[in-house]
Amino acid sequence: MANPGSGRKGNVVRPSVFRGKHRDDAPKPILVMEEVYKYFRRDVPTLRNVNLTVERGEFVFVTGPSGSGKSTLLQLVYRQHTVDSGRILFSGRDVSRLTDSSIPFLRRNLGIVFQDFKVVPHWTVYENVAVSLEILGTNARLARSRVAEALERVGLAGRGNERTETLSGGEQQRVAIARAIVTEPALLLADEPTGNLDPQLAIDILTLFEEIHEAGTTVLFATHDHSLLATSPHRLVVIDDGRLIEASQGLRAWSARMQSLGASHAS
Amino acid sequence: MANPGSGRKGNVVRPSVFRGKHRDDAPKPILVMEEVYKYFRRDVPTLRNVNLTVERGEFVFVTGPSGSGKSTLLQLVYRQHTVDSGRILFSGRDVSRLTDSSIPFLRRNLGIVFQDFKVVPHWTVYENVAVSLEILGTNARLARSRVAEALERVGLAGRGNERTETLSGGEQQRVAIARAIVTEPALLLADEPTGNLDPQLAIDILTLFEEIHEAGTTVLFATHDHSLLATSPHRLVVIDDGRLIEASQGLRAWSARMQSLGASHAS
Amino acid sequence: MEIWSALSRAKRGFRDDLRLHVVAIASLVVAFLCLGTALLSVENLTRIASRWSQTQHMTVYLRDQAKEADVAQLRLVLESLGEISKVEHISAVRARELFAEQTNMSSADLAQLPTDAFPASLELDLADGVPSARIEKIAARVQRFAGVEEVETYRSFFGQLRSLIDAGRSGALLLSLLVVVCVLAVIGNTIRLAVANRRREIEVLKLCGATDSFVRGPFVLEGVIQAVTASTLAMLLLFVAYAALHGHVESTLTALTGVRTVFLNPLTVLGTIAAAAFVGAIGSALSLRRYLQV
Amino acid sequence: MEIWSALSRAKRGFRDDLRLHVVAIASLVVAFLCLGTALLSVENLTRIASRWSQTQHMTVYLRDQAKEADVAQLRLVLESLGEISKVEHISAVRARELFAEQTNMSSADLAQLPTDAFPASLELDLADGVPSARIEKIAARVQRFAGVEEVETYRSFFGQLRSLIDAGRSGALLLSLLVVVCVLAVIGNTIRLAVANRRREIEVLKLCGATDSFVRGPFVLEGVIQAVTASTLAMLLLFVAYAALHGHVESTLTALTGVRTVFLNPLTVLGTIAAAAFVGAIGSALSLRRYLQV
Ligand SMILES: Nc1ncnc2c1ncn2[C@@H]1O[C@H](COP(=O)(O)OP(=O)(O)OP(=O)(O)O)[C@@H](O)[C@H]1O
Ligand SMILES: Nc1ncnc2c1ncn2[C@@H]1O[C@H](COP(=O)(O)OP(=O)(O)OP(=O)(O)O)[C@@H](O)[C@H]1O
Ligand SMILES: [Mg+2]
Ligand SMILES: [Mg+2]
Repeated sequence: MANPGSGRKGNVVRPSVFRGKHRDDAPKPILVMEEVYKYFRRDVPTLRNVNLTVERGEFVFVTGPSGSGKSTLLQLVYRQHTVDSGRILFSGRDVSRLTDSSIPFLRRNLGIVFQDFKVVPHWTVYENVAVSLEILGTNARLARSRVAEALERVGLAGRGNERTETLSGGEQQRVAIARAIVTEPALLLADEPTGNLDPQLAIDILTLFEEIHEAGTTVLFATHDHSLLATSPHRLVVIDDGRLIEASQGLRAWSARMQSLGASHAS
Repeated sequence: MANPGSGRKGNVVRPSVFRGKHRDDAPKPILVMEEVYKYFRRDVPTLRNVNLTVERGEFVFVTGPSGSGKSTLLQLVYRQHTVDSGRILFSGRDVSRLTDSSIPFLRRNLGIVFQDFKVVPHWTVYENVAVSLEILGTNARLARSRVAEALERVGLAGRGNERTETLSGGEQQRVAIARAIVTEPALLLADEPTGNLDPQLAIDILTLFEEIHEAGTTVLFATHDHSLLATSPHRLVVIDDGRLIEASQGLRAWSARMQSLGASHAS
Repeated sequence: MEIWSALSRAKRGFRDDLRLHVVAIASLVVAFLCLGTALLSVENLTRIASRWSQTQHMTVYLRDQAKEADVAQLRLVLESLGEISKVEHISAVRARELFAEQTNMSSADLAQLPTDAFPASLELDLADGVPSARIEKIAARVQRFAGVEEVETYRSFFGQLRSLIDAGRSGALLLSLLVVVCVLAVIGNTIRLAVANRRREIEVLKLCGATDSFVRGPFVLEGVIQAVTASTLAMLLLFVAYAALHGHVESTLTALTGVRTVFLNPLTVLGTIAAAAFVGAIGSALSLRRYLQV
Repeated sequence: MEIWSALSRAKRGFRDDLRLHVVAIASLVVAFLCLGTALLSVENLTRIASRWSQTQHMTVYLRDQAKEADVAQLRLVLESLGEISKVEHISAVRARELFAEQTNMSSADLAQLPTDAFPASLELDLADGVPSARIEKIAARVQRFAGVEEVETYRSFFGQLRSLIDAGRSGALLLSLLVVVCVLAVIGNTIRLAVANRRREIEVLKLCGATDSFVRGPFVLEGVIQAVTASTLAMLLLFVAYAALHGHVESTLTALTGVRTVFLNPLTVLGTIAAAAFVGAIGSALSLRRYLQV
């Protein structure tokens, strides 16, 4: 199951653009950012000179203070925004040079957990999760069993028929997670997926992401939650003041740095 | 400044219903819940037999697993929902027996940070914070200075003119906090106000709430964040399986209990 | 105080969704233009109806044996009546000729008709505004003169004509009503759209302790402003169109109907605008109800 | 496959906002009813116009010195022409009488008019459908006969009458156009409302990798379904109203205009419904554009 192109994806329609091209030379990284700059205001770049290479099958934490650009980084990958300079390669393809009509095919290879969930409040839980399979054209029977499985994995088994707006904050967040994982994407982008969950559930969800990672999916996990970072052995990158810092020396060194930064921030 | 009715509230219009009545006997609790039951599904109560007394000037943490009913508890106070049995007294008045037309006057005495922020995306940051003063009829000049002050306290000084939807998750959460505190309410209800903030900023916000609390405001703070609970000396109540448990024996005992509960939950 | 807040929030609403408001006003202008056209038709048809209902005619059929003197005397009497504006004598021969002209009948066929089918007659034109009761009285009196066979007052024909014009008028009225419903629907939908777009805003206001009237204020104002702007624009456009077309067709129209066309009277125009404002306000207030339950 | 998904999502859309859709369809029914009424007026006015344009008249004024024989010969010639359905001779005296009748002039005043103001004439009724070129040709030929002073073809009068009816018809057409614009506005706004209400849904679909056409599918379907339902209902209602009113006014109307009223022809009805479907689809697709930029 180490190859994300294999497995249960028989019913998943993926355009050849994003598949197979690099099957032979599997070590080619799934995501490469080269000298990425993003300006929302003319003078202050939100991201400056970001270089990041994520290999196939890696698990990368992204952290940093509020407003540092974590969400922006992920949004650049799924073309919610475009880079102002530099380039982003997904499976070797330059994301910022995709035409409008091929963006959907990029997104079908991604599983995205949005920071603000982006669930449809008046849909049922089932509909909210099934929508990403529906887009892929998965047949209804298979979709039903996979949605049920995904809901069970996030601890919402049997709640498929409730209207999503009646769920608690944490439950809605888990619906968003279920929607992202149900398609078994090649790359999972999770933006603060445990912000509304209690510590135990947060660890459960992290464990879930790790299981999915084991099965071959690459994971980019943006979070503030230091207790998650502390317990996991994964690679960690930190965004601060728009710059990306590789915390390869381990969490502790970075954490110390954070504390001092935080103290100056609070002044 | 111990009396929330005094201080800078000269411009705040508060109906006599919620003010003064108990000025003489100040020790009367600001919030009392008596045998509160709330059913969203016929068979399983979301809250069962909840009894809680919050004295004027107290700081109370509410915690519990995802979906346990923390938000529901707060929503019952500001009459988003009504109790199914039992009663809730705010300043001695039964909240569930208020007429529709007096609910606004109840809410004007509260500062509410919603779990999903409830900011208006196409308004500017300034407009989102000023709205609660506008409702109170505060004059424009005073409003400007108080909004500026509130924004500074949450670390968003000088960002009043940005459209709120362009802010990061954590920044939007801080806009919601600024809106809740700008009116200097008698009771502050904060539902997971640090879910999207980095640890340092979370502590800063907690400190802010503690300052406001010092100035005489009663605070009800629902959170998952155990690091916040660990560092604060405040009273802690736990909701689990719809029941409210007073964690008077200290955090540690409860935390141990949580761990075992969490383990069984994850099975 | 509250009105100022409502005004400034209404301004903010226009600013935030200018395009929507422009579309809304444009469609309202069209709707009001339809309404104005329908009202204009009703007004002018009413005038034609009242004019035509006054033009009346009566025929006094004479006996074959009627003496010349009797007829002359009757003529004199009739001409002396204020209600009768003109008297014409049609001989039996002329009546037969006229019938032939009207029916396009061959003279052979005509010859086969009995002679008493074409009696001589006096054709009377009645003055304007003679009530039908008076006409019946005159008819009854004339009936008693020597030489008079029968008096025809054409009640049924004029009744028919009047009912036709009435039908036209009520058609136009029905159309106006339809248009009013359409205007209501357009206003209603526009406001629903504006309200639905600002659901979040309303929710926030309510949760921060705003009263229903505080929330409603700017929406009602926006509804009124839209409706008044649109109806005023529509009335102006209608007047321009009326003035432009008027010169072209007025003379022919007057010749045919005997009535000069007029534009809507100023009271109707003002009334329409006022009604629009009212509907705009009520429509807004009603559309909000659903979202105020927070 | 995709069409089924679109259908099931459209069904979900109707389910989620049933009330909105009912309101939308209701206002569309009203709009289409207006359109149908306008079309009906245009159709019937057109028929009256074409009928009246065929009824024509010509007058041949005779010289005072015209010989009886010449006139009789001319009459014979004219009567032999297929284009002329009837010939009537009006003597100078009768012409004076007729004028007096028409103008209500006193005989004293009448006596002062010059004798040559009232020439004898032949009044010709023309058969239906004679082209005006042919009429002019006849007029030119008649002109050359002995005893003919002048030939009047009433081009200007019939021209005027036709232009009046044309004005009425183009008024009704203009109204139809207005109504079409109104219908477009109502459909447009309704769809915008539906789309704005489902902004979040569209955003989610786009972010999960749906193509624009996948997102558009159910909205276009909903637009078509609404427009077709509404226009069909409106046509049915219009027919019921027509059938109900028809009996009451038909006879008078026919007597006055010489034309039987008809309902819209089936092709027009089908065309309207098809156009509605088209507009519904295009309107939906266009309203979506703004929200597809995610
Ligand atoms: N569309 C936008 N237009 C303008 N500014 C934007 C936009 N999106 C983000 N920003 C700004 O860019 C900065 C980084 O935003 P981003 O959402 O990436 O932060 P973040 O690291 O995700 O923060 P948080 O932890 O609070 O979610 C913020 O200051 C925000 O105001
Ligand atoms: N309006 C509603 N209708 C039906 N069920 C509801 C409604 N609101 C809440 N619930 C249910 O009540 C339970 C408690 O919800 P609540 O939002 O109070 O949880 P919470 O403790 O705030 O959880 P979280 O930490 O995830 O925000 C949930 O299971 C939720 O599905
Ligand atoms: Mg973010
Ligand atoms: Mg909650």
